[in-house]
Amino acid sequence: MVTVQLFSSLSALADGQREIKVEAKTVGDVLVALARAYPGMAEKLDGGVSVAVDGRVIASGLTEPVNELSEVVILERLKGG
Amino acid sequence: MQFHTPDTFEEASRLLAAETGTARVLAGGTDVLVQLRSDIVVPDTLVDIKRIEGVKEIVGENGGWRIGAAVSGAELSEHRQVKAEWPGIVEALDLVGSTQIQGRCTLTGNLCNASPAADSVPAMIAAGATVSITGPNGTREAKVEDIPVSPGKTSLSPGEIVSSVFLPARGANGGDAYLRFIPRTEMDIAVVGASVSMNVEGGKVASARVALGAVAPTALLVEDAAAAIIGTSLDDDAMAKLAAAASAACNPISDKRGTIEFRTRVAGVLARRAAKIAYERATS
Amino acid sequence: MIHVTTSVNGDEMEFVCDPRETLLDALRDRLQLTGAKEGCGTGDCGACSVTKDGRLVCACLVLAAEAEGSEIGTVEGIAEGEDLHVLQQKFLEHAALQCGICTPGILVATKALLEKNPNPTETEVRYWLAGNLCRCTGYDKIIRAVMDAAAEMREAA
Amino acid sequence: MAFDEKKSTFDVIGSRPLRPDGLDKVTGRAKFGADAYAPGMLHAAVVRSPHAHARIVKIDTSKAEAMKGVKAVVTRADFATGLKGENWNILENVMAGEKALYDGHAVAAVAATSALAAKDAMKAIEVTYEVLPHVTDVDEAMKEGAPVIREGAVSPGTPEGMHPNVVGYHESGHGDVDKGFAEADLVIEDTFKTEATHQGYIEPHACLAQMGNDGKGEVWCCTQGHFNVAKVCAHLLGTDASQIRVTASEIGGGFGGKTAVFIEPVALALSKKSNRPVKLVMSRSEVFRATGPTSSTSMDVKIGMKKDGTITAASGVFRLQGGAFPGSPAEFTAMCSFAPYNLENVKQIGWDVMTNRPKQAAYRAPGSPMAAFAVESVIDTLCNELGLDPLEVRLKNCSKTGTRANFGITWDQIGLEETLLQAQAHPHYSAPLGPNQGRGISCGFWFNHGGETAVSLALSEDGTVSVSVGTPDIGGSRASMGMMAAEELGIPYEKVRTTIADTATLGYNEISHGSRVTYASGLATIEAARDTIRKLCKRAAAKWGIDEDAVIWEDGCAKPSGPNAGEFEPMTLQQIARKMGATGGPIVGHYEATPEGAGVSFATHIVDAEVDQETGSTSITRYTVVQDAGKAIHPSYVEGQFQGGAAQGIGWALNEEYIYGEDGRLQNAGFLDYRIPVASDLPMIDCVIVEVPNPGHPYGVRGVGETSICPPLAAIANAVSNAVGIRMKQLPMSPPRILAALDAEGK
Repeated sequence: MVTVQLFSSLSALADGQREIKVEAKTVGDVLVALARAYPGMAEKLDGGVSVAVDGRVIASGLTEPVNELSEVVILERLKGG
Repeated sequence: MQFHTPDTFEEASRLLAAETGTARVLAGGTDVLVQLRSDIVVPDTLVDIKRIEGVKEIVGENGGWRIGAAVSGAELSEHRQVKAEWPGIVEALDLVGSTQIQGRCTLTGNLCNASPAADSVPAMIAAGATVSITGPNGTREAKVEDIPVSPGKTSLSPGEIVSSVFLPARGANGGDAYLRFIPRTEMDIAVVGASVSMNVEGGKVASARVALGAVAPTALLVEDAAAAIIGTSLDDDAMAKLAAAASAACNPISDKRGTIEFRTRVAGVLARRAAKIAYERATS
Repeated sequence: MIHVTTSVNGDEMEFVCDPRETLLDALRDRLQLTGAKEGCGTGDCGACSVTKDGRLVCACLVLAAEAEGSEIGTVEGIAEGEDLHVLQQKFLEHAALQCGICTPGILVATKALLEKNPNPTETEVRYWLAGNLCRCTGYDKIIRAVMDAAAEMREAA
Repeated sequence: MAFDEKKSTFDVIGSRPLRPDGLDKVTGRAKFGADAYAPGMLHAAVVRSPHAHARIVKIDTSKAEAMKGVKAVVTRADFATGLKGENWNILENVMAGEKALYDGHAVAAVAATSALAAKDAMKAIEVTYEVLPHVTDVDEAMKEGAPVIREGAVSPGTPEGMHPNVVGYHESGHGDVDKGFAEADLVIEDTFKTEATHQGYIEPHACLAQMGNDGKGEVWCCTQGHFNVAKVCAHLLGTDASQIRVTASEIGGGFGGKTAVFIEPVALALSKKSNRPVKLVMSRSEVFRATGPTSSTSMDVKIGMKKDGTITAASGVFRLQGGAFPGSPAEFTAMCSFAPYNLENVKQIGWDVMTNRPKQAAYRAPGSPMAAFAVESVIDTLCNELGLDPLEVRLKNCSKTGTRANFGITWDQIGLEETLLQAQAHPHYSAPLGPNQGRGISCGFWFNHGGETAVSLALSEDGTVSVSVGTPDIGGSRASMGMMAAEELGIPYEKVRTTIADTATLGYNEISHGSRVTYASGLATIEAARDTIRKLCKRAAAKWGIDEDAVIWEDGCAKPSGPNAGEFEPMTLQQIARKMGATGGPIVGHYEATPEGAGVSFATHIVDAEVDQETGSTSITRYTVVQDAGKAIHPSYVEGQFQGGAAQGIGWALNEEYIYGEDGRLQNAGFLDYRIPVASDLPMIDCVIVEVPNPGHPYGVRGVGETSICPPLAAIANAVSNAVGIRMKQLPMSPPRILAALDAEGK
């Protein structure tokens, strides 16, 4: 299981939980698992989020591997100027 | 829009008088073109006066200087004698816009655009400058301070056109200065402008004129401010009275460039600073 | 429409224009000289800087009709054939441009400065160029390029 | 692709060659957005709302359509229907639907045979409005009873019971801030406000577009992301992205503002209707009124500190208005706020709020500079009150490799501490100050970004190389790409030409944003070069009759990889290229991926300001930027980014602001009264390039474009506050505001 940290507006859609454990081998798996467990999150996840894995911010890639030791943090979708 | 390039002021005057819609005079165009392109004023008739003989000339007259209506800021700055005698006026016009604007802008245009914030107008008023006007009924002279009547409006009648500015004889031990406040170091419209011109005798101010810009609907000649320094050597007390008189004369608005409080306060500061420079120029 | 005959970078040119058109409009749309840029149209940015009869002006604040009988100088006339002007070379060497939109105006303006004052101080350069906005560079490398070009031109003179 | 430990010495990287587009740009030949012309071309003009908020009752185009030279008029009815989400937002912004949502909102557009004819026709289009109440201030817009911009725009997860203008919420942090504040010797809490600023690029938006009724279109435009333009235009016009080919012109500045799409769909719609090419160029006032400024903000920050300078807790609430649409960077403001600090107890909240202003667009590290202003001001107040050196305090508390960030992640290799140490060692930090002068410092942070990237690299027979990238060059990136290709291939920089490819000739590239270009397109260029090298080695192996694994690439030559591989004369790139037609055909290397290793970037700035206490006028007398670039590819362009960010920050701090009247109309839509710094306003800007490699790039490159604007607002506010002895809590610190603050304190 991978522990995923959520930011607030996502956690509001996950019954207020700030950390959720999901089965996942990649960043893509994490997002699919979250949307399956909490369908209310799907729209927000579809709209775009970024995932930080062990301190690296994965802006959009779904193939980045994760494991049970990974630090996985969901962030708002990154963009810049 | 009709575009004309008359050869004489009389012809220019006739063209302007004949227009029943909106007519404008084009000299440097640095206000006229901005207004045209921003759809603020799209004239039906535009009269370019630059082909009139003498409009680009600076001529000595009765100890003073007659400056043609199309003399640009850059040309005025390059005139050593005018700059030596009336540095405040030359610097005031030089503050208008960028180097590029200097290549085109004129004292006459700055006056006739009738902006309360026009930099050269307080300086001309402090100097006691006059203008020559050609109109349907011939020519006349007028004081600079009598030309603007409200923002964007002048006392010129339809068909009247300013042909030149006359700067009077400087007199012995004279000096002038103009200072303005802007948020940046360049390129802004004055938030406050202050000009002081004086003649000094025996270390004391013998005569003086103080004028302010951007603090009322038109540039102001502030006689109380001048009275505060006449007869003094600009001691602290006189300077405080000058600043107070200048601030008291203000009747500004709050807008995107400054507040009433700011303009009122800084008018006094700048009047003081300008007086000091004018005094140094008069006595050096 | 008004018929205008003028000289641009030493070449005689003619065009017809609406009386409302500016010199900048005519240079760009009538003569296809697009080196001068329109950044503001109100004389505040200097991107359209050209010389008119030797004077630095904003082409956006000159009517096209006023060009009749004038001599206009634009950025396209600064290099001589394939030889760059010292200023152009120094702007490249000092990386004095990022996006390059202000560069034509700044080159025309600084060339006019150095013709008038071959040995300007940094402050003089900064005030001369105050009407040429650059949003990319913070002006640092532009000022260095101008000072370096001025020094080299003085040595060559 | 990870940092390449073996690559420690460079031949080309770190040198300062001339940029490939330089000659065109100093001779006036370079073609920017407005410099394109097409036979039969029409000119377009856009009708814009003069009201901040109004129902569009009727648009009568009949008079305009009857005018000489008018060929097409379009309104919202000429665009796609049924769009959702951000596509709907973009369309609504490009062309108003039922309501005009801000002063300057596009309502209709016309194309005619000349620019003047188009302008005259534009004025003849009669729009009937029903004026509605408006709101432009972020705090006012959140209040009960504030005019509702639009119902139903609220993002999922936003707390209930808020005003419908409150459309997004972010909260993150860790620890227990109440416990932390209780442990502090001094807690300071303050409220700060910043005004909206504009990116202020000198080139107005411009495009030339052509589209037929077969749905095929061509667009030439100045944009930071031409692939995105194609995608958005396809959505808004109801056609396919691949049918619209977009070519990026030279771009006259963007800074985030040209990541958004405004005029291209309008020009295409007019072209489709008139069956003629249409050129659409914004005026400067249109740029200010209708393209993206930043958000304005209202922020509360509370920080607790011990007497020794240890920060015990920090919390912040950041309210951002993003104009008439959701999407202000409130979450970035929140996340960036305390990023420079290693905090046990931290909590940050961001609110996204709609107002009757233009849709905000990204501006260089969107959201971060404002956060730094609030946070670093409070830290400075704490330092002053506790008598501590502000740089020592920052060193004591700074984020380091392996510490936990305020928004949850554990920092990978970062260089904040190095920037602080180098700032401390810089002569500027210890130089004496003159009368009426103050010194300020600040740290700043930006994430940086990777994103979808495709690069192709083709060899010519003469051994030269053409690199095609898909990220518009907004600050000299073609030079950097050329340098990276030359470095890898072992050939001179002059033998590489880098071009920005159009959307039909390269895979999808994300916008040039997020400081991603030198990182992501650079990485892709390196990978494309390595792909090319593999192909070159294969050709050499075939000629030598050895295994391709036995060939290595060194010093621009294929060589046998050791004595076991056999004895062969090395073959240069040129030698292989000359025969490539006969040895297997053209050699092209390429790379398509989404690089995800964009390393974050930190900076520390030092600034001296002098304040005229009689007029409130501030001048910046000295400025030093210290920033971590990871690895500087072309140091001149790295310095250029540092200097440009600092200069924009100076403008933001001192004079730039959107000024709205009571009527909700923008009062300063021009460079006269929107006061960006001019040459005489600024000092030289010293740069110190720190190089702590980014583990996610083969050379260690970090994006540098955005972080440079994060510290200046705060550093200048600290300098001014120290100069006048009063904490300045509102930007810009314009002279009337400084004089009023001095008055209020009786100074």
